[in-house]
Parts: sequence; structure tokens; C-alpha cells
Amino acid sequence: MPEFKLEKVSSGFASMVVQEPGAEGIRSCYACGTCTAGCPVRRVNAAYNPRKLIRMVLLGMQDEVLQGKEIWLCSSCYTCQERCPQGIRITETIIALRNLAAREGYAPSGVSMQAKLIKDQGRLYALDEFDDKKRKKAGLPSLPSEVAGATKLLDEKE
Amino acid sequence: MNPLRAEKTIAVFGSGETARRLSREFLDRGRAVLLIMSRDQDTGDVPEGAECVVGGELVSATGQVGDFTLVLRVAEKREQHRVGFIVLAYESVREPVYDILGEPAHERVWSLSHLETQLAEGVFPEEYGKVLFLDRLDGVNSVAASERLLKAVVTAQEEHEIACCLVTCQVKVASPGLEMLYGRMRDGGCFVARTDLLDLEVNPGGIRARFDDVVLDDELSVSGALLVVAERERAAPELAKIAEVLGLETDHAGYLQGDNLLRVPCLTNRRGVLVAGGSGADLSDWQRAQNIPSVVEEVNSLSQWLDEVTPVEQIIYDRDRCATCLTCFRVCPHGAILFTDKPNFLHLACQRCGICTSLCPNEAIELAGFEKPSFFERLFPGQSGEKQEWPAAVTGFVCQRSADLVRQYLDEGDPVIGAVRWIEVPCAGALRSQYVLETLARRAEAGGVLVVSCHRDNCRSGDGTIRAAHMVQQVKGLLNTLEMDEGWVEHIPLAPNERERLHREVEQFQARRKKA
Amino acid sequence: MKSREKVLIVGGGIAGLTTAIELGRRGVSSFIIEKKETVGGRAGTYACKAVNGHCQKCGACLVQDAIRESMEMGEIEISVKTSLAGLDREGKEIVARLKSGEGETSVRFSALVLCHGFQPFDPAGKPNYGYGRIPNLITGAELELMMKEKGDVFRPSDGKPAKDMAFVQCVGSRNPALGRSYCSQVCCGYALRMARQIRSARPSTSITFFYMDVQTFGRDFERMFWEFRDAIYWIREIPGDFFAAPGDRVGVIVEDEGEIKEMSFDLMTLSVGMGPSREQPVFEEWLGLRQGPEGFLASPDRDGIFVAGSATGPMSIPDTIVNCRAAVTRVMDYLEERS
Amino acid sequence: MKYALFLGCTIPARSRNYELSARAVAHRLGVEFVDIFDFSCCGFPLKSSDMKQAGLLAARNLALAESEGLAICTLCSACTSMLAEEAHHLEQDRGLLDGVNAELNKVGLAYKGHAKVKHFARVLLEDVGVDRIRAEVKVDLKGLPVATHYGCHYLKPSEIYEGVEDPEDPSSLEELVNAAGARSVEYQHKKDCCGGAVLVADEETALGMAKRKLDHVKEAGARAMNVVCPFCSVMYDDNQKSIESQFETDYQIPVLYLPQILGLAMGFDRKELGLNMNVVKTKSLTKEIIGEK
Repeated sequence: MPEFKLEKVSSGFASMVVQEPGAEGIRSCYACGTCTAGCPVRRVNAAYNPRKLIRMVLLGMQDEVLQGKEIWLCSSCYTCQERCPQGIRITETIIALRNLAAREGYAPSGVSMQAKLIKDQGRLYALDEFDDKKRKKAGLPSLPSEVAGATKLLDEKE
Repeated sequence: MNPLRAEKTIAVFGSGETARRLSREFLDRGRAVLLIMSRDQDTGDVPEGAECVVGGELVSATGQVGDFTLVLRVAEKREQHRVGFIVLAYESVREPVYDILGEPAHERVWSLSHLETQLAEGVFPEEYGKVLFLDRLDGVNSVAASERLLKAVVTAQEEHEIACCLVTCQVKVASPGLEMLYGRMRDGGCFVARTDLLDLEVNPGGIRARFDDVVLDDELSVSGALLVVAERERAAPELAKIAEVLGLETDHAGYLQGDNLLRVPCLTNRRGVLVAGGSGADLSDWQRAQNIPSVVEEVNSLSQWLDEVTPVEQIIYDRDRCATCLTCFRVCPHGAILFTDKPNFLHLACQRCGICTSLCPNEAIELAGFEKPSFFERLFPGQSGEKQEWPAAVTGFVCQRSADLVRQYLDEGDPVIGAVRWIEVPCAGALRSQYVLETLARRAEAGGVLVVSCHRDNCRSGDGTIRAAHMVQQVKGLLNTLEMDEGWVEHIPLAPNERERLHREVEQFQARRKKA
Repeated sequence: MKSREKVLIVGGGIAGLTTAIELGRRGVSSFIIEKKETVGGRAGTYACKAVNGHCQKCGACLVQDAIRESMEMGEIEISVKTSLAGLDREGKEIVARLKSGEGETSVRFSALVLCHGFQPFDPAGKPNYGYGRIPNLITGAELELMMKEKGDVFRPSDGKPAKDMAFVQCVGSRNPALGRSYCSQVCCGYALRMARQIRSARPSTSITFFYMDVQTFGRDFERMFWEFRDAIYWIREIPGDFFAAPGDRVGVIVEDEGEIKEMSFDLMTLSVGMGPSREQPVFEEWLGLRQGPEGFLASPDRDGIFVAGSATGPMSIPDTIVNCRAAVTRVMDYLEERS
Repeated sequence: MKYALFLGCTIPARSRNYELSARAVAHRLGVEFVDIFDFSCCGFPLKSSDMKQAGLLAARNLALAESEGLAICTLCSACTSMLAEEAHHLEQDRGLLDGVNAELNKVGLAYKGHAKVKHFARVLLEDVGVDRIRAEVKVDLKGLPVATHYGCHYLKPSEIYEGVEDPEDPSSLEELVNAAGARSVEYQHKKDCCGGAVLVADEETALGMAKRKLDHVKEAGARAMNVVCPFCSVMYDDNQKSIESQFETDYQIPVLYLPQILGLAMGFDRKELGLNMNVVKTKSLTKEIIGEK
């Protein structure tokens, strides 16, 4: 049973999350449940519940949120963000939580692998010669297997 | 009748903010005000120009609107005052909701009022800066109580950087501005938990609340330095005594405005006796802001009515038949009968409900316009007395509030309603069982009697509906003992906007009568 | 003192009628214009909510009383099917261009009280509700009319009684994203009163209530709340997706007790809230009126221009009466000051 | 009508049928595509790990198109929302724009802030127009019942698309499908998400989401699905078999990209539309419509 010091509640972790772009409005959530009711992921997987995630952030449950697998189940379909009566950007908040988790190394392997691929070759899927041959056969223009401009840009940023 | 020399002074009972503001409003409009404050209240700034009686307790009040005589006991002495209007403006009393805790006394548990004074005087101890607010958990908190609670939390957060958590069952926001205030509270960092079950631990170090959080679908425990308990509003203690002296209806919570919807906004069952602020109900800020002007408006309108009205006899009283049994005095819902050696009918207070005429055992009193001969006349035109076969019509007695519905149908030539012979009565409570039996005695096979009244708690004359229902039960009892079909008579409680339902009920009654 | 003042009242609903009656009691005559054919306004179409002869304090019948009282008052003149073509101030007077069957006339008044009421929220504004597309999905106003005319609840699709029904609260209320940061105050009131009435007429009807917080309404709410608390299945969640379920039932997907459930009902009522009336922008422009924090009109209370009733914000019928009587005090102060 | 064609990552490598049919249909309808080979990933898969870097990638692509003076036409909904969202943020937030340009200057690029991003379906609807498409129809699809899957990023977040279509009541794709002579079929939960983005984290949940829609599409009697995003195609087409085996269901519903449906009506043959590359066999369906060609 989670145990909270009142001064911890909605300060600490919540204040950190509120700084992230897109997550500014989470405090105005009054738990009406429209997001959970409309969430296509929630209908299939009981573990995922956007209303509960926001509440855990407000309660300052940093480890449960960032190390949990729930935040990675969101299909970022924006249904909740479109319908939230308080105008909270819920999808962008979940993405912000993923960024925080990724920074602390809790991202699932698939996600970090995808990020690495893009940083290394500027593309998610490399286009080797075999791909290039298939494209020529179908009469499609060939594309560079790597986008140097992109990888350079991201190295600078590192 | 000499033109009435109506008294202009307004008696205002109460010593809180409402009574003071109301007195000032009257004084600003050039009215004389007699302010009657109870003893233990600090008199503070008595509105200048008001005659003030401190520690006055109302012992008796006789007379009617424009001419009340109040007898006050002031420090064992009796004072008599003549006033035109009586306004009861006591503040409601706040009572912390300690139900959860059992014994309230603990330095880490404060009432909301205590917190408000501490914050106002800036003496809030720093180390208490983590406050758990506990609202009622039965979900019936009033809008006014919720408003005070939300305001306290926002003040604590915004002006004193206090970390707050609110545990409540239903957040009440049904008043202008409350939803935005609730938003400000959450944006300010207040964590809101909604539950109806809570376990509390109060120990020297602070307080811990454990509850099931519906959203987390898990048990949650939050600990803080201080517990502040919300308060519920109660009618002021003085009201029960005043209600008795003035003969006023009270509502289920002891307030002076009765549950009757027709007492909106500041009326009581007695004309000229008005209710303001916390004496009428537990008012939100918005309602309070409308309440005071609407009391002023009612006094101004009544004053204008008194200036222009020439009093006319409402009740015709036959001294010889009267057995001075006080029945009329006892049943009058509007305090319009003053009993000395005989009943004195106060014609300005009388609201013409006619209940007294129906219950007078010796038929010593009649309502002007509804005297028995003319009443019988309308009941059996051209029949004065002898029994005659009556056409197969159902007779319907309808109270004046719903009579319009009947008239509309009759104007439209509706066959169903048209098949009934309707008699308008001032109030269904004014119907004697004798009229019903008289009608039945002249019945033909498909005949019958309908008594249409208002709904309970919706009758201008208080319990007119209940008396009508009793009368119909009485008649049914008689029919039963005579082994006759009780279905001859039926009572239909109806609101003046239930046009379609009246039609359905009458149609069904006629169908039943045809079958019987 | 029969004063020769004359006040223009825009709107013949409960607010306009109450204002006229109170002015009449003070000897001031008023001219009510109502754009519809009859007076009584929206509140005049609401059903009585009494249960077994006990009044539930909704206030709907007070409209009928007000109509009757206004008919009996000489000081009140009512002109139906009449609307406003223009309003402005000239010196101490209000000049109104009135438009009715016979054409347009310009009339001077000493003061103006706007009582044009509110506009119920049109659920088409939230297409995910599927209002208008899904059968047997109606608004609170439509349920009121059905209860008034038929005294019972039927499914519009096939006229059969509804075995199970549901209410969805806060439709178009408590919704800052739609610019409606207020509780409409009356929806829990009318929904729960009708639910109680339906249960008493047909106890077998199961009723589900999708809500956030049950709002206190009217006098002795506490007694009413205890009585229907167990008669109703409460789900503290506002559904997101509505769909047509088999058998012309209304389907929703909600989380209840930690589980996701697909539920469907014979009949579902959207408890629509109150919003500013469509006429409001016109009055704002003509008279330079400004809005209160919740987007309704703030009553200026000067230069003879007043606004009363639900035109100033969501309110119940009894509160509307109190608000109008308070407004008349300010109108009378203005008239007395002016003369 | 000249656009820089933005293919993104999935289409060139895995959904060449989408690219083929789009190029064919666009050419026939007079829409000129310019290939900018320096385009990189739009940044969408990077959002979960680092929003700033994802935004930077998107900005770079916007800058490239802007320097050519071309609006971007995308085929994949995810690319559309990533690029449009970044363009929207950069337009609104001066500080963000300066920050991004500081990085872009290091690789010799600059973004002024005027890029326009449009999904190919929007180009067809707004620039080409339904009448022009109807005029190009040569083959009668005989009211083929098609269930359109809008997906999410084609419509949402609606604020970045300046409310061009209400995500709760969409009709644009169905208009195009009807214009081609097919019949759009109404089915329950039309707005549900395909679950593509969840695949990387929890395959079973993602397949479960796709299964729900396939059930409703089958229930509605549709004989084909219409998608406008390679993510959705991965879920409904590539994974249809594994959904059938995991949930013991049977669909065999061909999943066609919008340009493939339009192309069939315009008389293109299977090869020109890459219909041979669709995972769920489309042979019997096209045989019915355009015979053996």
C-alpha cells in the first residue's frame, strides 16, 4: 500500500514532470475518467490506465511510473488528449514521461534500439543493395542507405 | 373600516452580518429599523440610526402585517414594540463534522473556522504547513459548506504556501465560480481524493489518513501535520423558540422557511414575517448576495400593498354558533386568527385558504365568496335542498392553483374534462366531507367525486393537501362501512403544470366508474 | 403610487415573468416581449417531478403560478412572437426597435431588463457522443418532455418502455476545453429527480448514473439522496465512446471497479448543461455589455440596463426567482434615483 | 500541384506497394512529386526517447523542403503528424525556432517557418478534388464494400491540422473511396487505433487492438480495408495471419492502401499498384474487378 508524506504529494516528481513541454497542465486533472473510457489500449490491456498514470505522477510515485512498463503501452493515438475536458495534453505528457524514463535508462530495448538506428543511419530501416535492386526493379528511384546530414546533426546535439 | 394606519418600522432579529447589512439597507431607504440582538453576541457596529435592543427575547407576537405587537423580555423586564414587519436574520451555526474521529479534542485536529481565524490573524505555526482537509464523507455536504472549504484550501495554498490534500466524497461546485475555484485549488497542487470510507490515525507527530483510492484501485495512505475538519451548517438555536412563538413552519433541518417550495425566496407561512440569510437556509455566497435585496424587495412591495389596500372582511363569523373551541385558531396555517375571548380574524394576514371554515365543528365561519348557500348553489344549481336525480356527471373539486388547467381544457371543449362538473375551491383543504357526501347522495350510477389538490410540500396553505387527503380517506371509510364502493371518491394530488396528467387521471377515473 | 415608468423586459420565461410581477407589485408597469408563441420559456416545458404525491422541489410548477399571476396583473403587458431589431440609449431612456407580425415599431422605455435565459448544450458539439446518430440517445430536455406528455419513459425507436436506462452527467458542463468552466448546477437535480420518478413508476427499471461528483440541489437534498442512492448504479466515469449496440441499444465502454466493461442500455439520457443564449452576442454588441468569468452576461446595473435570471449564469428555477426579485430592487433604486 | 514527396522510413523499405500506387495515381491526376534524397526519418520513433532530437530531425526535413520552395506531401500518417506538429510548434514558439536554427546552422541549414505539410489523401481531396477523381474512374468497382480505417495521426492532434476535419466524425477518406465507385461500410469503433505504436513494447496488446477492429470490420461485411499509413498496414495486413492464429479467428480481408483502391478504379493493373506485395492475397478480389490483367 503506497505511503506518502503530504509535502511529497504533488511536489517533487510532479513538479519535475510539469516542467516537461506538453505536461504543464496535469495538475488540473479532476479524474473524470473520459481518457480511460476512450483509450483503445485500455480496452485490451487492463494494466494501462491514463487516469491512474496521471494520478501516480501527482502522488509523486516516480519509480513506479518511470520504471514501470505502463507508460510504454500508450499507442499515442491522441484520443484522450482530444477529449480531455481540462485540456490536458495527456499524450504529450506520456511522451514526456517516456523521455524522463529514457534519460534514466528505463526505456524498453526496442525503443532504445530504434533510437540508436536513427542516430546511426538517419533512417529506421537501412536500405541495403538488395532493397535498392528491388526498388529499381519496381521502377522506384533509389534512395541513399544513410542520411549523413541527419546523423551529423544528431551527433552535434549529443 | 378606517383606512389602515400601517406601522412602518421593521423588526430585524439577529446580530450577525446578515442582520447588520439588512438593517443598513432598510435605513438607507429611509425605513425605521428595530434591531433585536441576542445577549451574548458582541454588538459591534450597530448600524447607525437603528433602534437597538440587546438581549431581547421574543415572548409573544400578536397582530398582522402592518400591525404586529411584539413583547420582548429584556433582562427580566418586558418591552412592547409595535412594528409593521418581522424579519428573522439569524446566522446559521457551524458545527465541525467530527463524526469520523469520535472525540474532537486534539491539538492536531482543527475545525475549519479555527483554521480560518488562525490564517486571518497570521498566527499559523510554520511546522503545521502540511494540512489534510477532511470533508463530509456521506456526500450530502451543502454547496455553502463546500464553498467555504474550497476557499480555505486555496487561501492556505496561495497565501501561506501550505501543502494541502483534500479527502471528500463528492466535491460540490454547483454555484457560480466554484468550478474555477476548484480548478485553482488543483493547479495550486492540492491532491484531491474521493472516498466514502477513511481510517484516521491522530498522534502527537501528526495525522495519517488511509483510504481506498478509486482511481489507483489501491489503498492509499497520506500523512500530514494537521487535520482540518469541514463544518456542517445548523439552524441557529434561537429559531426553534421563535418558530413556536410566531407559529412558523420549519423545514427538516430546523430552518424557518419550511420545505414548501412556495416560500421562495424569503417568505414564511405568515404574510409580513420574512426570513433572511442563515435563518432560511444554508446559503452559498451567491445565494446570500441575492437574498438580502430580495428581502428588501418583499418589504417594499408589502408596504406599497398596505398603503393602497382597503382591508375587507375575509371571514364571515357567526358569534352564536361559535363554541369557542379554538379549532380555527389552531388550524390556521397563516397565523391570521387572534384568540381573545373569541376568534378575531386578521383580514390582512388571511390568505383565503378556507381550511378554518371546513374544520369548524359548528360551521360558525365561512369564507367570503365561498359562503355555504352560494357554495351549495354552485354545487347543485337550482336545487336548494330537495334531493333530485343527478345527471351521470362526475363532480370535480379543484383547488385554485390548478383551476386554470381545467379552464383551458373547458375552453378547448375537451370531452373528457368537459364531462365533469368542476367546482373551484380556494384550497382543497377547505372541502368538508359533508360536501362530498352531499354530492354522492345525489349520484347516478356513473357519478363520482374527484378532489384535485396540490402535491404535499407544494400547497400555499401548508397542509391543505394533507387535510384534503384525510377528508377523502374519511369519506372512503364511511363508504366502506356502508358496504359501498370506495371508488366513488378519489384524491388527485396535481401540480399546476401537470396538464397532461390531469387528463389521464380523469379519463382513468371515468373508465373505472363506468366499469363499477 | 402608480408611476408612469415603463420597463422593457426581454424574454417571457420564468425570469421575465417574475421581474414583471415584482415591478407590478411596486406599481411599475412593464412590457414583456417573447419571441416564441407562448410565455413560460424553457422551464415551462419541464415536467413535474413529484413522486407519489410528494413534491421534489424542482420548481417547474412555479412557472405556471407566475404565468397566472402575470395575467391577473394590469401593470403587465405581454407581446408574444415579438423580437428585438435594435436597442440603444438616448439620454435617460432606452429606445427599443420591436419587430413582430405587424412590422417594426420604435418604443421608449425607462429601463431594460434582459431575461433572455440560456441555451441548452447541443451534444452535437461533442460528436463522440453520437447524438443524432445513435437511436435512443436523448437529452435531458427530451426526457423531460416525454415525462410531461406521456408520464412514462419509452424508447423513441420502438415506443417500448425502457428496461434499463442510464444518465451521463456533465455534458457540456465543467469543461474548460469547451470554454465552459462552470457547473450548470441543475443537471444532477433534474436527472436524479426523474430517475426517482421513473423508479417509483416502474421499480423494475435499472438506472445507471455516469458522473463525477453528485451536486447538492434544492431543499432537503439529503433525504432525497439517501432514498435514491441505493436505487441507482453509480459509475464515477464519464464515457468517451458511444456506439449503436444491437437491439437499438446505446453502448458505451467504461472502466467500472477496475475492469473495462462494454455496457448497453435501452435508453440513455445526456444531461446537457446550460450555456449562454444565442442572443447574447447581439446584446453585447448593441449595449456594449461584458461577460462574467463564466461567459454569461454580467448585469451592468447602471444606465437603466439590467440582466436577470439564467442569462447571467446557470441557475435553478427557485434561484432564478430569487435573482430576479433581487434585480428588481436595483431597478427600483435606479428608477427612484432617476425621477 | 507540385510537392516534395516525403516517404519516411517504413514505406521505402517495407511498403513499396504504397509508394508505387501513390506515384501512379498522383501522376495520373496531375500531381507532381519531387524526390528530395536528403530527407531523413521524420523523427516519430525518436519521440519516445528524446522529443528534442525528434523535433530537430523533423525541423531538418522541413528546412530541406522549404529551401526547395516546396510543400511536403506525406504518405505515412505518423510522418504527417510529426512534421506538422513540429512546424506548428516552431510557428508558435519563437524561442524554440531560434534554438532549432542554432542546431541546423551547424549543418548549414536554416528554417524560416513557412513549411506546409499535407497527407497525400488531403492533397487528393483539396487540390485534386473528388470530381476530378470521379472523372478518371474507368473501372466499375461495383460498390465494393470497403471499411475505411482512418488511424490516428491522419486526424489527430486536431489542433495542428487547424481543425480541417473533426477527428470524432471523419468522412474525408470515405468520400475518396466512394468517389472511386466503392461503397464505404459503417462499422463499430471506426475510430479505434491499430495498436502499431504499442508493438515495440507489448505485441500481445497491439495484436489485441488490431483484432478488435478486424472483428468489427468482418461483422460489417466489408470485403476490403482501406488504410493510409504503413503502421496500420503492418498491423492489419502483415499481422492478420498471426492474429488469426493467436485468437483463433478467420478474416482473409485484403488490406489496401487508398491509392491502390483509387488505382484499381482508374484502370491500373496489379503490378503497377504493387498489389502483389500485399500480404493478405488480393488476387481473387482484383480478379473480380479487373479480370486477369
